[in-house]
Amino acid sequence: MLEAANQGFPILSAIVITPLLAAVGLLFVPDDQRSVVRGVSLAGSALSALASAWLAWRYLVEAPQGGWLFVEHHELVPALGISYTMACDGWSASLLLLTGIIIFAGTWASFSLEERAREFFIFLLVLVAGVYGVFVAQDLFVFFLFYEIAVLPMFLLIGIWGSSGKVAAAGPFARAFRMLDVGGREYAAMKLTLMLLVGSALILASFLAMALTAGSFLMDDIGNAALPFWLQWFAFPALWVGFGTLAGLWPFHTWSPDGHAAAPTAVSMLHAGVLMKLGAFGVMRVGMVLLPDGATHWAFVVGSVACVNIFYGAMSAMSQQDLKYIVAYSSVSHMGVVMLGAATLTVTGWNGAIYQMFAHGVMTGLFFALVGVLYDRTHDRWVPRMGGFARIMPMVTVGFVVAGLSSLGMPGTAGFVSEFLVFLGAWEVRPWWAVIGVIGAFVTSIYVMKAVRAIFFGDGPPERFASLTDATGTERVAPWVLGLCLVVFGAWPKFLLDMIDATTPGYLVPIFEAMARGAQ
Amino acid sequence: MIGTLFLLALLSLVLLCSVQVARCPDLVHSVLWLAVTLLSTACVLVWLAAPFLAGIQIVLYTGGVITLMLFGVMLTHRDATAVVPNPIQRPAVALVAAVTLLAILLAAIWRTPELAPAAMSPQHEVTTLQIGQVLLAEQLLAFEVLSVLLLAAMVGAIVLSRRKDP
Amino acid sequence: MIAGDLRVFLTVSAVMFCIGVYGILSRRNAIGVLLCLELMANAVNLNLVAFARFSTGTMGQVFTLFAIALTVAEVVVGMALVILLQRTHRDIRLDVAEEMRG
Amino acid sequence: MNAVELAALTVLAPLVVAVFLIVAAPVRRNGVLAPGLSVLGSLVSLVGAGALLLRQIFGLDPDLTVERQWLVAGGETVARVGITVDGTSAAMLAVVTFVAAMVQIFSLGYLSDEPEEDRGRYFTWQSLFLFSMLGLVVSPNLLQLFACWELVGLCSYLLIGYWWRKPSAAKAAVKAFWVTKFADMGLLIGLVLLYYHTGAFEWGPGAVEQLAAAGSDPEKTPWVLPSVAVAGLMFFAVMGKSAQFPLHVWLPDAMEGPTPVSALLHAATMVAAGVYLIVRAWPLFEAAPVVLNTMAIVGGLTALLAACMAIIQTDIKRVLAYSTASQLGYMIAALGAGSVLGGFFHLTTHAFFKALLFLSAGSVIHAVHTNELSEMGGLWKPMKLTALAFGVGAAALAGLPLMSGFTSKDLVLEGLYKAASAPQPVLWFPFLACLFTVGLTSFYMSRVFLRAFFGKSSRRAYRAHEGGWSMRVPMMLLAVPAVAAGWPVATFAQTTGLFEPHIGLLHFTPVGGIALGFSVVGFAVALMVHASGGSGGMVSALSPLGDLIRLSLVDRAYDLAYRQALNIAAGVGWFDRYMVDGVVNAIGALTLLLGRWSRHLQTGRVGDYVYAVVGGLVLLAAWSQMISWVVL
Repeated sequence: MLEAANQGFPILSAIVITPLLAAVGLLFVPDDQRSVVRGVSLAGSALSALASAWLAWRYLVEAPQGGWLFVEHHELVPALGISYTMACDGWSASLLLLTGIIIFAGTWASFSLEERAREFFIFLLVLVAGVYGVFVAQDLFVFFLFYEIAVLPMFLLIGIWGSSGKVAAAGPFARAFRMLDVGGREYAAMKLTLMLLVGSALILASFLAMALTAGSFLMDDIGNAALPFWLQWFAFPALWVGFGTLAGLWPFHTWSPDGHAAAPTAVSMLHAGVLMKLGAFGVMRVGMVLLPDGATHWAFVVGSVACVNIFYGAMSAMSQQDLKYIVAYSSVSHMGVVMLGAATLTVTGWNGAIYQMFAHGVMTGLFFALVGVLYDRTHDRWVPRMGGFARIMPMVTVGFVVAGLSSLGMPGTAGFVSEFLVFLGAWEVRPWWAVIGVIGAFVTSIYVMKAVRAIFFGDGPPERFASLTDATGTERVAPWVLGLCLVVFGAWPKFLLDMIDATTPGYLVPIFEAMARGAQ
Repeated sequence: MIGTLFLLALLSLVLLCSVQVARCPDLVHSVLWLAVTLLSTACVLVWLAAPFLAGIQIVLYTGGVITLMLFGVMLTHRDATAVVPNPIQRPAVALVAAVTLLAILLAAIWRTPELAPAAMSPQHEVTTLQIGQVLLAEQLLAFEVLSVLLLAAMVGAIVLSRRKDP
Repeated sequence: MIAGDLRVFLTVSAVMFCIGVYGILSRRNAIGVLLCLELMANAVNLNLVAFARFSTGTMGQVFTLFAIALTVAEVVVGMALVILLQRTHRDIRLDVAEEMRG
Repeated sequence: MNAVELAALTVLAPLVVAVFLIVAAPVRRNGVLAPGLSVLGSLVSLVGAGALLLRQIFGLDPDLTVERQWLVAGGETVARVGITVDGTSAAMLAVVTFVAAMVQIFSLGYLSDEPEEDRGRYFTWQSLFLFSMLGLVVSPNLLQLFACWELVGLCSYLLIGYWWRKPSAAKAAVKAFWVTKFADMGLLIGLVLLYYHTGAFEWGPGAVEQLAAAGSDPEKTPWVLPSVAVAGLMFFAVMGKSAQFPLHVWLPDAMEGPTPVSALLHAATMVAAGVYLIVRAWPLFEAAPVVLNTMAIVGGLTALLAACMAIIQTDIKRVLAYSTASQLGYMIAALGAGSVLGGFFHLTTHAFFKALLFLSAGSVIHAVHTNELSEMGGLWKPMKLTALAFGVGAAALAGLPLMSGFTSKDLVLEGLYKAASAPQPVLWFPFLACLFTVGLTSFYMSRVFLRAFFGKSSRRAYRAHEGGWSMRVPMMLLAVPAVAAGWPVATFAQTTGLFEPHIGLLHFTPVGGIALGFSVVGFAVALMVHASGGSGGMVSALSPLGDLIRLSLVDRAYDLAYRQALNIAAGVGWFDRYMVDGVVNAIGALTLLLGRWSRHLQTGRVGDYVYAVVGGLVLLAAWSQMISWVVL
């Protein structure tokens, strides 16, 4: 990989730096010039999105057989084997594309923000820079750095710009609920940050153990180092839980519903759309590829918990009355599909897992964008109080149905491709995993269609909502972009799938070797 | 022999004055006892072949610090009665703590074989010239940092003790 | 010989230090506490010089010099605090100033 | 143009229209352009499909399949999409496009009173449906068929929910979606299973061999033979889509949609997709006799039960809906008995005459603004054309000689009889059920026909009149194949490659004669009932039976299942909020409590801190002393 280092323009660093530059630029814009603030942030996100689209295209053209592109390598601390190494493979390229799409749409979706818009966009752009960085960093030290950059601004974004809901204190822990003010935005922000930080601690410990044993922080070196089995035995579950917390892994998922419900629109889009993927990406790229023995040893547990995620998340979503909670729990369920695909340790399953990351990212981004429009007008998230909104908001209705169809795996949307691939992979390993996945998709169809019927169909809308309007102007951009992506990548998955598939088999080689070792 | 006796007397004086500092009921007296302690410590420093430090001790402590202390006492007790009260609380507990600490320290000092005269004997003397050279050559950075610290302390003291913002 | 025995000086320093500790624990007046703090600092200085005498190199004395300077800075800030205390509380007994309590 | 290009044109024309209408909102909201484009798209498809069929009949085109890679894994193809043209798909294309074109033209008139925007939406979905259905028909493999299968289900959902403001319509749409989606789980798992064993989604003999090999592989030790599992799972999906008992519940409710939708989706084409799936993937089903027998029994049962239900309906569309389920039962039973030609041919003829029936029912509803039979009557006078059309359709459905339904039903019954006397005694039940159902069918269709068009004129009948040309022309055009589609059965059999030597022009067998007897008896009874003052008394006498079948057994079971699922979900939600999240919050609260307690350590008194230092030093000394003891 390093042979090709530092040839040509450092496009990967450019993609990471573009949003940062925009954030720095925003520092010099007066707070009251909202149009300039919007322009600068849109420029930053659009440029990085365009660059990542260009990158994906270049990848398809230049590396149809897989491999690394755009490698950058600069030593940072040679004594410890820390370097600034960036490189792009098919997985990175597709996930960068996702990030670009989501941040582009998310910027448009937050144009209606009034309060402290400048600071909001600064944090948002910093966060996105971190996300871009994680997907291309090839050095665990830098990887972790970007990971934290991506996770931490969330606290401020939710704590300052979020919204609060109400949760009744009940059950055996009622006192704790009263004490913590469950449902408030400060609560949500705090819970999200703390849970993710505990995960980060596990990640850091495993990273250090891996890197110090291998003598280098470079992922390639660690992969080649053949870490001892006992280390892998400990490090893999630590990484799984650590990254998994961000990926909504059951039972460490409870930050997700509260956090996503409390977060402002663009933040929910980014968080559910991209950040949760960081977790799954970490489990696969670091946990499974670099710790193949640990991964094969723990694969059954990972897959079974993923099944719990799928079914449990779907059932929880079905029981919710709060619109944002429905969408948030559906994310928990769908990230279960990603983890299920990862646990299969097969080419189809992994292709499906990465594709599901993309599909779910776009789908949930669309969901949250529309919920944002809805909430912006109604200031209500309680589904039973809604009804008949299709009359006043046809565009939101169509978008919601499209997102819902993708989430329940309707052919012609990206969700079908990914879920189907995952099921194919899962059946090879354990048929009942696939069966639970299929049942989960059916339960998804129940709660999605139930919500669609309750919100948009039937009599109505209620008196106090009757004068509301459909998505207008800038609000239409995000639904259009995301909806089109869902349909295009669902009808013609080849573009993205070829890119992913170029990379997957290479990553599975160490896993297959580990399986062979384990079978002896 | 006389030298030894003189040293013993000096050390006893240091300790006695220290005791007075800690238990004297009048604050002003305490300050004065401290002055005596510092002066006699300076003498011990001379004995330990550190005449320059002894000088610093006298100029800074006995000259500067004691004056400052007295100013402090005066400023905070403007209704100047004869005695500035310096009350004592729970002396027994404090004594127990101090004696425990002392016991530990003494045990550490006297039970460490590396500190015995056989291992530790007086080395050559250090001249003021050497100190100066070290200060302005090897330790220049620390020296400068210290000067900044002193400046900061001064500014801090002024900020802290001035009256409310005009 | 007493004069040639490091442990004698260390002992004196330790006793002085513990007297300072006793003073800090028993005094209620802020200036009184400050005085005992000086006592402890002095004990430390004595300790340092004694070690310097019984070892090679100039660093021991230079270090002591720094320590004295630091002590002076501490006294200056301490006295400023005492005066501030007097101004805000009309009293410099330390148990009056309890804002730091958790 | 070669055959595949022609087929591509046929399939893609409605897609282009649909996409254009979705994207170009102003065109969609235009009351002339949107329907015009949609009809144009379906006419293009019709021309293409017609040309394809003719070329197939005259043997100008070889069977041809063109495929493109769609999904990959490890550089190898997982799934393909493409177009396959052969006699079967060409015949089905022609049927679908013809009915669709007629229905869309009919819709122009039927929906002329609707707001322009809603009409645009309607025609957009119609075009999308047509594309999906045609894509299903030309599928070269099961995966593409499944994808289109789901898409037609989606279109069905959207079109049933056309009047979404009506809660009943919204509910019916969701119900249809859920029930079919539930059944589709079977097809999805079946696909995965098929891929697991064969590495592809093909339905040819090769796949059958691989399945059989997998079944005899002792290492895999399947608890169900893979061939049986695949066919059974697929049949489960067929039961949902083709409304077989007990998954038929969504079809009657689907009548909440506009009548043309019922004609196209829920009578002629979409519900027949299940039958078409079996015809296409016949090798897979043929290899699983158990599934075939189950199919025959389920089909026979559905035919009988649905016909019983049709008798007691008072809503004209519901009668037709149950009748559709009943006729689908015939097709499934025929396929189960191994008579592919019977099932497929009945699909074809049924598409024509049932579409005709629905369109004439739509014409009636358009005229009298009600679905209730009791509010009709005496419509013969103002609506002679509609009455004739309905009569033709009813005659075909009842299986009168020379009508299309006669031939196809005869084939079905004959197939069943042959299989039962093969001997497969299990199949006597579907045969007898279907035979008896002929009588029932004749009875309820005659009842509806007589009730609606003759007898005492209702209040509404006086104001009734025929619709415009757009409603009359499609009825007339559809009536032609409804009568004549049965005649060229030999050509049909030859084109689709299902030829059996005994089939000649105007097929007639003894079984057909008996069936005709039943049919005549049914008509006679209906006439008697009508003459004795209407069927109201009979309906109310029979309705407890209907309640028993409909509410007690099936619908109530579904309601219960749904409610139970919601209850379980609520339990899971509670568990998540108050147990899983509760533990998280309890940890948080514990930390807070710990902080509250430990902050008392911070007294703010200097002395306390010095005591702490001294104490710490003591501890340290004790510890170091201990260390030295250990070391020494």
